[in-house]
Amino acid sequence: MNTLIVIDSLPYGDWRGREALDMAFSLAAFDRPVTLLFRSAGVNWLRPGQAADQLHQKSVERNLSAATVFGVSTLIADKAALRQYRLPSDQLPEAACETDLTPAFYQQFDSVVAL
Amino acid sequence: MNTLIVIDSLPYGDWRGREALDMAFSLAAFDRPVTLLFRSAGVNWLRPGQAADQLHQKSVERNLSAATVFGVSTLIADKAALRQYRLPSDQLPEAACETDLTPAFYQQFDSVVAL
Amino acid sequence: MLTLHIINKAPDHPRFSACLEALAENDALVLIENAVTALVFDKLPLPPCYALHPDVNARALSQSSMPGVKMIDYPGLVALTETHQRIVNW
Amino acid sequence: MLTLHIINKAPDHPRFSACLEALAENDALVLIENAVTALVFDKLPLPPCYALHPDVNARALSQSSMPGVKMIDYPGLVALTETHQRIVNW
Amino acid sequence: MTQTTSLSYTLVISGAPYTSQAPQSALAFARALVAAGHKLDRVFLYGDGVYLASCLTTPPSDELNWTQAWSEFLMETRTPAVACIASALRRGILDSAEQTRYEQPASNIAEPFEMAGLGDWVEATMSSSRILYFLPTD
Amino acid sequence: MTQTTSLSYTLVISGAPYTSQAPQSALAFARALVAAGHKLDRVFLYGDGVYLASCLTTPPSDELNWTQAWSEFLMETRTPAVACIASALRRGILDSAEQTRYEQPASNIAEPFEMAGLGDWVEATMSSSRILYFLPTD
Repeated sequence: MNTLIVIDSLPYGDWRGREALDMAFSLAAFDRPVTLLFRSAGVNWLRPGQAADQLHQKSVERNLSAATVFGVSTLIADKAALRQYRLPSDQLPEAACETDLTPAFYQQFDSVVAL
Repeated sequence: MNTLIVIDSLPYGDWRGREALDMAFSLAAFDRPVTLLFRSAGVNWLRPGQAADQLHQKSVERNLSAATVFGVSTLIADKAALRQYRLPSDQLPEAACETDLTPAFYQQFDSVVAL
Repeated sequence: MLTLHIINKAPDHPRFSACLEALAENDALVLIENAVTALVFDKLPLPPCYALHPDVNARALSQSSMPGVKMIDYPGLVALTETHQRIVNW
Repeated sequence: MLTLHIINKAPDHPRFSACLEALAENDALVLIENAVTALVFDKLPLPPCYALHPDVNARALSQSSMPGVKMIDYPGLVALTETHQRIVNW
Repeated sequence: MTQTTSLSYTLVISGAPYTSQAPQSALAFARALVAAGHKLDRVFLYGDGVYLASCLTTPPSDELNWTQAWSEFLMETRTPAVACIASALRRGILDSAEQTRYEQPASNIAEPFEMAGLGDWVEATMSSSRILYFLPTD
Repeated sequence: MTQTTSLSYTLVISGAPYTSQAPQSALAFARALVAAGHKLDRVFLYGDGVYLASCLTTPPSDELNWTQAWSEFLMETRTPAVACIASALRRGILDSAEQTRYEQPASNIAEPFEMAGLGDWVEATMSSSRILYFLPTD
């Protein structure tokens, strides 16, 4: 049972992505295989150098850096969205890889969850 | 002080348009001039024959028919959106007219409010 | 595995196109809530799909049905979840 | 009357294009919250505008500034509301 | 349609009553599900969905009270329903245990909703035959 | 910047704390406004914005409590703040008068927020020099 958790909203504008991340961490805590997909505007979660303290929020970049520690094995970025938001591949976190979002991509997962 | 209240979300999916309509009715109740604009997906508020009882909601079509009674003088529909949602002009309520949304259109109003 | 895709977003929402891109051959697509306005949305490459009748009726779109779109009610939606083991909500 | 337009929606939100269409010559536009990602959004015809620095910083876009985009902080936004009698929030 | 096997379902609701249609669609689906002879294992409120569990919801008398409609359905069908505790605390939905723990002046969770962690959702992903998500509109 | 004339403002908040950034942006703007010597006539919570007024909001201790931050600012600056009563009742935000009227088990409005009708907003459109809307994200 391999679950794909999708984050497709921008960081800091609302709590939706954070609550999706919590789902991923919970699956990992129970040793369930989980992959995170950053789709559409969600790729902005992967941008380096976020300074959220001025918004009095915690940095989602820091939350995300805990993903592999918590056992979320793979971070995947929507390749088309990276181009759309001008985020160069070499700026992505080490754990992240790019992919084209085809039907075959989604079919690798038993379950796909996007809030 | 002429206010334009904008409804640009679909009916029934959430309460945003209803609460915008309440603002228009309140202005009218205090004898303030108010115009309603149905923009983008909001033009779907103007479609005739809505049967919302199966959703256990009140019909926004009926709410809207009270607009002129309450003193909301003008209903305006976004012409481009009518085409985009295939809503023919002859199906619009009598009180409604179409317009192109140019900067000059908005400048007729002292205040523009969209929730 | 045959997948049932259920979408509730309006056709101009970014998730709508993401959903269409994820459809595999023989997958089923159901339009519910705001997504039923895809029945009239211009220039949308809407594949054969189902639309939830109570949502279609509320939005006065029952006259707008297109070839390839089947109307279903809630029991029909339940039936689709019986025959599809994998369900993705958009 | 000179108008200050303030938008908080992402560039792929339908309201973003509606806002751009409503801009008159000499109107001012301020990007706040999610709208600051317009600084990097591909193929957007972004006119000269202001962007709210705390929102830009949080989203790590301060290196992405474009010619024609001025960074402002909250006192700067207050100052713009002083000099513009008409304000439209998008 | 002839019912061959009965399935078990978990419904996750992550849209709020007036910001989305999620609680309404989920209730219509849940009724059809039970009518078709299936088992509704549980309802899980997450994110803004937890607002559905507020017993203080007071709509005008000519509008349906979605919290009350859900409560009645859940009690009639003896279906367990939980609100994610992390989502609920942030949004001001408390049961009496959390009220006491955080020294708050009141609790406001409607019967028969209870508080639980995301572990309940993880458990559902393993044990229910189907999980459906009723999501925000936007 | 030299301040020539002092203006009066009304801020309308129609986005909820965790569904939008509206309460946060509005507070930062309000602080800057007052620091610049302007008058904040009132804060008006509308639609999902009324969720900001819940005194039961209980975020984790390492996160800012936006309801509390707003309450403190409002009291320090003696700024009137009202929640639209129609929006609030639907969303389960009650003061003690509404609790009594509707025979509800509790009230949950945070000090110093009060309930008022849309008439207060109409009044603001006539009396404040500027009105700004802090809107939902979607």
